[in-house]
Amino acid sequence: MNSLTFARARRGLALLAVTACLAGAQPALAADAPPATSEAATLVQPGNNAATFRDVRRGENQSITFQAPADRTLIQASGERWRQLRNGPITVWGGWMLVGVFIALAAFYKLRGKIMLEGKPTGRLIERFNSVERMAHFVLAGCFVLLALSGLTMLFGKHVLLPLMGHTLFGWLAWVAKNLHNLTGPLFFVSTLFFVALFARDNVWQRVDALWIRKAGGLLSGEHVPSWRFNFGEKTWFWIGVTILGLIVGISGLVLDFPGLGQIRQDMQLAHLVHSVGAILFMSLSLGHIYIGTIGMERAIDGMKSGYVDETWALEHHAYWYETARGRKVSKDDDGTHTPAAAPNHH
Amino acid sequence: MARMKFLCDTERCIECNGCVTACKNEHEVPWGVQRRRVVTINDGVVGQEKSLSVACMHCSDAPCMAVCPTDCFYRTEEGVVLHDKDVCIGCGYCFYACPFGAPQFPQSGTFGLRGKMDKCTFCAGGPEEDGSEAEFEKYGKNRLAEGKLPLCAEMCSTKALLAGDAVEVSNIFRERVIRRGGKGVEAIGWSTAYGKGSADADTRAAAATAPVPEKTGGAQ
Amino acid sequence: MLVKRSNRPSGPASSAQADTASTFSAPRGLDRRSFLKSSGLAAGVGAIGAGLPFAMVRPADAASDSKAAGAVEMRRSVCTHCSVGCAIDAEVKNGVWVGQEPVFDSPINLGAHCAKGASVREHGHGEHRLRTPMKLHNGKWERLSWDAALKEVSEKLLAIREKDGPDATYWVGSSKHSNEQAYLLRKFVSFWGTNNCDHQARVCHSTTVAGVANTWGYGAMTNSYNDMQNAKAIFFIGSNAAEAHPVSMLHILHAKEGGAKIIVADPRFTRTAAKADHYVRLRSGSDIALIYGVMRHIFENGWDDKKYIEDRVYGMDKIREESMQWTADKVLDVTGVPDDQVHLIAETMAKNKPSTVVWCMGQTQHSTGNAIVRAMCNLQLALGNVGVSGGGTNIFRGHDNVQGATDVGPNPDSLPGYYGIAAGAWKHWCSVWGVDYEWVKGRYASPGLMEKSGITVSRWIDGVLEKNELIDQDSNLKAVVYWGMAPNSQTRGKDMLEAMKALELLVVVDPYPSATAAMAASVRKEGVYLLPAATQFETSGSCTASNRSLQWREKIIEPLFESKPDHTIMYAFAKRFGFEKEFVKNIKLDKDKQGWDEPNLEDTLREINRGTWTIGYSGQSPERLKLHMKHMDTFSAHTLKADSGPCAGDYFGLPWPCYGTPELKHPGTPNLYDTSLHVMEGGGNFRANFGVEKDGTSLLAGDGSASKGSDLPFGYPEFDHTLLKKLGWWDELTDAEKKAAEGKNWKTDNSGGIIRVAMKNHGCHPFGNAKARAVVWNFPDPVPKHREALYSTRPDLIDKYPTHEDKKAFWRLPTLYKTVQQQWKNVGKDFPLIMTSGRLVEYEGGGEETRSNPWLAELQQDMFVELNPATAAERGIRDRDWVWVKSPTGSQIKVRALVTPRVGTDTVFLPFHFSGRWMGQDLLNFYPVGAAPIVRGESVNAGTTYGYDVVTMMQETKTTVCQIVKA
Amino acid sequence: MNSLRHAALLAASLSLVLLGGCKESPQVLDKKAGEYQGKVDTRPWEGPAYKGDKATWESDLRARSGNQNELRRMPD
Repeated sequence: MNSLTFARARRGLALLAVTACLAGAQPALAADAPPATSEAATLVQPGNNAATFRDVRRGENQSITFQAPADRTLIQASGERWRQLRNGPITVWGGWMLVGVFIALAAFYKLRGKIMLEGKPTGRLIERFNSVERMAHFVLAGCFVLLALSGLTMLFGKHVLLPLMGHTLFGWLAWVAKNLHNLTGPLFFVSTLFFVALFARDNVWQRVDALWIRKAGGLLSGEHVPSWRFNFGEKTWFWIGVTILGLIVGISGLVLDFPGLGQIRQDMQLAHLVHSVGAILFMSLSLGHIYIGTIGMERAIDGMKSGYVDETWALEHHAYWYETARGRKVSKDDDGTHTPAAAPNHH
Repeated sequence: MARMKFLCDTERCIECNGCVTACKNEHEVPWGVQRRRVVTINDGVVGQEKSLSVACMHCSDAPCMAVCPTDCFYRTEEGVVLHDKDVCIGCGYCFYACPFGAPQFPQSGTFGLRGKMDKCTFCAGGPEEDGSEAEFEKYGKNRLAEGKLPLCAEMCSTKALLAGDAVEVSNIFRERVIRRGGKGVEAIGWSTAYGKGSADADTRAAAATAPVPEKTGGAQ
Repeated sequence: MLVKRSNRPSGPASSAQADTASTFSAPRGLDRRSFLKSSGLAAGVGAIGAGLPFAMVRPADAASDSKAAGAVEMRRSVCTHCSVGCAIDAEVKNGVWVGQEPVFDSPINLGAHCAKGASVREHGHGEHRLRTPMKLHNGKWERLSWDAALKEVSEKLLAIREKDGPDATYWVGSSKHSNEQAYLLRKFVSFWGTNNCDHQARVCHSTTVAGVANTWGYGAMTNSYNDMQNAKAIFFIGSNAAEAHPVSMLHILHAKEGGAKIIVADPRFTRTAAKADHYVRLRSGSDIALIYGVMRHIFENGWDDKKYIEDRVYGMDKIREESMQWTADKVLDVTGVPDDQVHLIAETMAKNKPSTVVWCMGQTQHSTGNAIVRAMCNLQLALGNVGVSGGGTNIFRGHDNVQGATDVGPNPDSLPGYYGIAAGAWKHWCSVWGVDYEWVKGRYASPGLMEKSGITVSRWIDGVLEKNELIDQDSNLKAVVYWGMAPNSQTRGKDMLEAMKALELLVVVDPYPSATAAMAASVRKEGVYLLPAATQFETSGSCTASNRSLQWREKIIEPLFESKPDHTIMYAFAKRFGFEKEFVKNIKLDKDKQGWDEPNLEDTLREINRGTWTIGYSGQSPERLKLHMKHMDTFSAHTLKADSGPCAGDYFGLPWPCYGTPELKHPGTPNLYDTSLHVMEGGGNFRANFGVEKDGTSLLAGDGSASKGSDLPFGYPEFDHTLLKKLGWWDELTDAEKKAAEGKNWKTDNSGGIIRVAMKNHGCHPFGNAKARAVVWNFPDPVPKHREALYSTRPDLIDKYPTHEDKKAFWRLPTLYKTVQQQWKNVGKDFPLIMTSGRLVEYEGGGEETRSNPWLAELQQDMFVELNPATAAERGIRDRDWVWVKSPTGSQIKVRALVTPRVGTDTVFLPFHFSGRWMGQDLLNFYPVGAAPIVRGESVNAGTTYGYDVVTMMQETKTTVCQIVKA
Repeated sequence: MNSLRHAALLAASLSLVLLGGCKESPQVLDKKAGEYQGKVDTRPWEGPAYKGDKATWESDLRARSGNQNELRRMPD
């Protein structure tokens, strides 16, 4: 082969290779072996970088210097996975889940209606929550609501509010929401810790809880299942909702809120996934809690509002607690077979 | 004009950081914000050390745009991905999603909360009036509107970093690669930014149909 | 490069985790808008007081009517950060430098810039500049007026002159002065009456200048950055062009892509090495052994250019003999390079001709520097590569005008143009200056001292500290004027601090005097003055790039704050010293905006033109240079030649030698000694500067080896009036020329007539046509010899290749070689690592200026030491750890560890751009308020050791020793 | 019987919903060229420098691109 044809051939090959690479395909120059890593290659350096960059393209870690992202990844692939998850399942399923829970509650309300007191209120009040407890509750609840609303704005606002409000107004709202979210977050986390410490003792397992489970709290039957200060439904909310989900959402939120502590992009992607999934579950559960605490049950809100509940309410919903509050003794081991004394005005 | 793109030729890039300071210079980018940076991989490994300059690649299917909760991004007719700082809330999602680590967040406010996101604009400013002070303050100079290309590429010490219309850029790169006998053919980041196999129909068409420049004494 | 570009906070200028996404602490926003609006008033920490007459206040009105008034003007200048000579277009609006555009037209850089060049506009901010004159009083920096400063400084200097003589002062000039300023400074110091002046070139390429000039004529880069496009093989040794001269890589990579082979030999795998075809790791300081190894292969394989050597080289046989000594095992023992690699270098260089070599401070900064560079010259001579396009010795200079400052500036052993300091030289220059020779003689302490080379900048500290009876002048140095140079670029920092303490007076004239200021203030309470000088963007003037091209800078902005251009300050002092009339005899004075007298720079260049015949600084009139700057687009980026337009036929920047008067229209010389071109087209041949005969051998070039079209097609001596008469060409001179030329030679004939007749009429080279000298018989090692560094980790090699004998009075000082080497023969036991230093791309020189530029400082926030993973592991050091680098001098510096395979296990590398920390202590409190650079770090030279080149007093920085321990 | 049908219906709708999650809905609202969210982002050639002369802008930009190709000024 004379040098001219060789040059032509090489040029042709090169053209092919460039074309392929510009179009994003894998490099076509398989003929040139990638340089060996070993000391044997110290002197020779061919110009085929295919091997060097293959890993980069896959998003695998490379020894990158300087202002590389802290994760030392030149082209990260996990961002794309995060995007798929966030924009896909989390937004779509999460959104429908919240809507679904809401509809379910509405349906339940329609079917079951408000759980009314059976007896007549006596007018005699029992202190259910002292002022510290109520403050803890409302601070936490306030934070929760702010966080939930602002969080929802950030996840779904683009699809729900933006088309209605336009970019300028929504941009402003989202900015408020984001800053509110970031500022409230740490407070929420601290409140959660305080709240858990405050109420954990009354939320431990008690034998009578088994009965509550068996009867599903009497929610459907309308039967009153005796309980201590908190029934098993409340305990579930306390442990799974406030404690576990609260801490998960709180901690993952802090990871996102204080980005300067050395976490890398991948950490934040993960934290965000955990945060948003946790928050959606938390919000779903909270809907139930809010429902039962407000429109779902007559006078349920009194305890949190004023700190005092009527004896009738106490007897019907927290019979054992009522008994003890009235100075009578109930065995801790009572599994529900003990029938509490009739309420004063019970018909 | 079809589509604006960046291309960094790793056979040429010497990590001189000229692109970085050119960008700082042109847009008065504050300390701590790196719209562009140069990275070196396999540092000190003989035969495998490569440097390249990275910034926003103005992706075809831009992940930042997809995850933005306020939809502050938009793409110009030339394919430049820009954003509106009035709508940006500084949530950082674009930074999580971006393959290239392009979005930057200057510190502002309490707790070191993120300020409005800042990134390479392909020297195309933003949605403010072209060449206005408001535009400069938020996004930097608008060189495209002055008929100029991004300063990082224009000032690149070895002409490793190329910017401009995809067809022009591809032609320059191709001519160069052919001259050096097919070495260093990778357009790093292109498949990530502009799609696998078919980033842009026009690019591919251009790459396939543009005439090969005939030169005397080329690669011999 | 993790440490190198820290993304952790360091010092007050804390940066941030670039990518953990968020907490960016921006110390001070420097945006164009707030700059325009609040101008100097918002200078933040830098502000000394609000009442200062900030030059920056003027811009305030620029913003208020940003659109209407103030059209954008373009001013063309040249980057001040390295010798490549990248052109800059500055957009100026109402006196404010608002934009920087690439100059695509420039044939040198085609618009390209490195990090430094792309950020020069920051000079228009100058936030960390010295703003007013200052003096150290009671250990505190106090502001004073220019008038008071000039008065106090000149009175003190005059008192010292009175008491101890003019030689009790030392004047450190600058390689960042324009040609005109550098030239005026040499004149200024001469009129003061001393040769005690020097500048950066001493410590960067003095060995090159001496070694190369003594080999074949001129001590400069023979070809050009552009010409390297024609090379088929490029051998870098002791050069890291990718970081030190990044834009040169535009031409080099262009060559590589066209098929040129690139070899890099270096103790460190540099960014340049990353772009090479072959990388060879050699032991620092063993260059000569490696080069001889290469030459042995060349001779053994018959790859030497025998005809070329026969016709154009003297003494190559001796070199051949010496190279035969360097057998494969010896080379391996000394350099650590196996024979196959040595062979590969030889074969690549020999079979890919023209091949060229590149060297920088990696070769020059050794106690054997002069020999190393001559060995490189000999390699190129053996291959017949000199005087050939694509060949030559491409010696990249460092600072933007270190070439020009060397050519016409403050050298202790020469007047402008390498005329030397013998009586004849003085008479020549006195006639150019229009002053009386006897008057100048009277300014000196004695005629002996007038013709005795001064102390070098590398040794001024010994001029202060050495016992008086041992120094070769009357008094020790009592006062030092640092006029545009960094103290941290000289070795033996610990001794320098002592010297600063011992001085009576220290004056610093600089836009960024702070490193000197802080060092001095840390040991003194009184007697230090700082005078704010303007940068080269605040004045005009010419500068000479490494390829010898001159470019004219336009003034971009008015001097910031109270700063004044150097030549204006010189004139102000000349007035106080009483020689202002003589100083500007042929130079017009202009008034600046504050009413100061400013020597006209065009006139100054014309005076340089009228006197500098030797190296052809005579044809570059300001008019011609300005025309070139305007019509850059007409010059080829390949040949540097303009084929059309008003500069047709010229080479860009009239690369010196541009012989004769401007009217002769010599086009400049793109490649030195190129016989394939007519002398009037930039051709030439080796210089006849060393006589016509040596030991019975003719030194004149062989027949047929004259430049193209020469009427004398053989070797001939340099032209003078007698040769002209002998040849019968005398009558071709005009009557006026005859009068001027009578009794003169081509170098001293101020009419330029001899040059005109020789070149234009007869195609002859005025400096004659001789052979290059492979053997420089007037040097200590006529045949370059490998000698171990004074501080070596190899005692066995010290026995085999010992250094020179001590010297008694060498540049006025006793200088030790053998004594030191023997005393520290076993230094390797406690200090087992070879310590070497070099450049980073973000910073320049001492770094004070570039470390004050936030756009650059952000990229490089820590001083560091590169060490091999194995070396680090042995010491329990991890990447980014703080470590102490301990030197045999007792110094220790605290720096970050950068663990990288870039260096071998026996070597560590430190960058030399840092200052502002001293042995673990931050000197921030010793800086004048607001004038501290953003990034401060330990200076590598705080830990460097004794050691000087045996010809030029170049300092040894590249091969010394240290130990590293975890801090 | 009824409950079975209900269950089937539920399963079908649930799977639809689940499948829906796998599709990314368009994230960016439609925009008119040159106009963005009420603000006019003038196209580069519509600014003060070119006043709508797209052809000149394009040729200027092309010329500018050429400056990045040193081969133009450094022929072999």
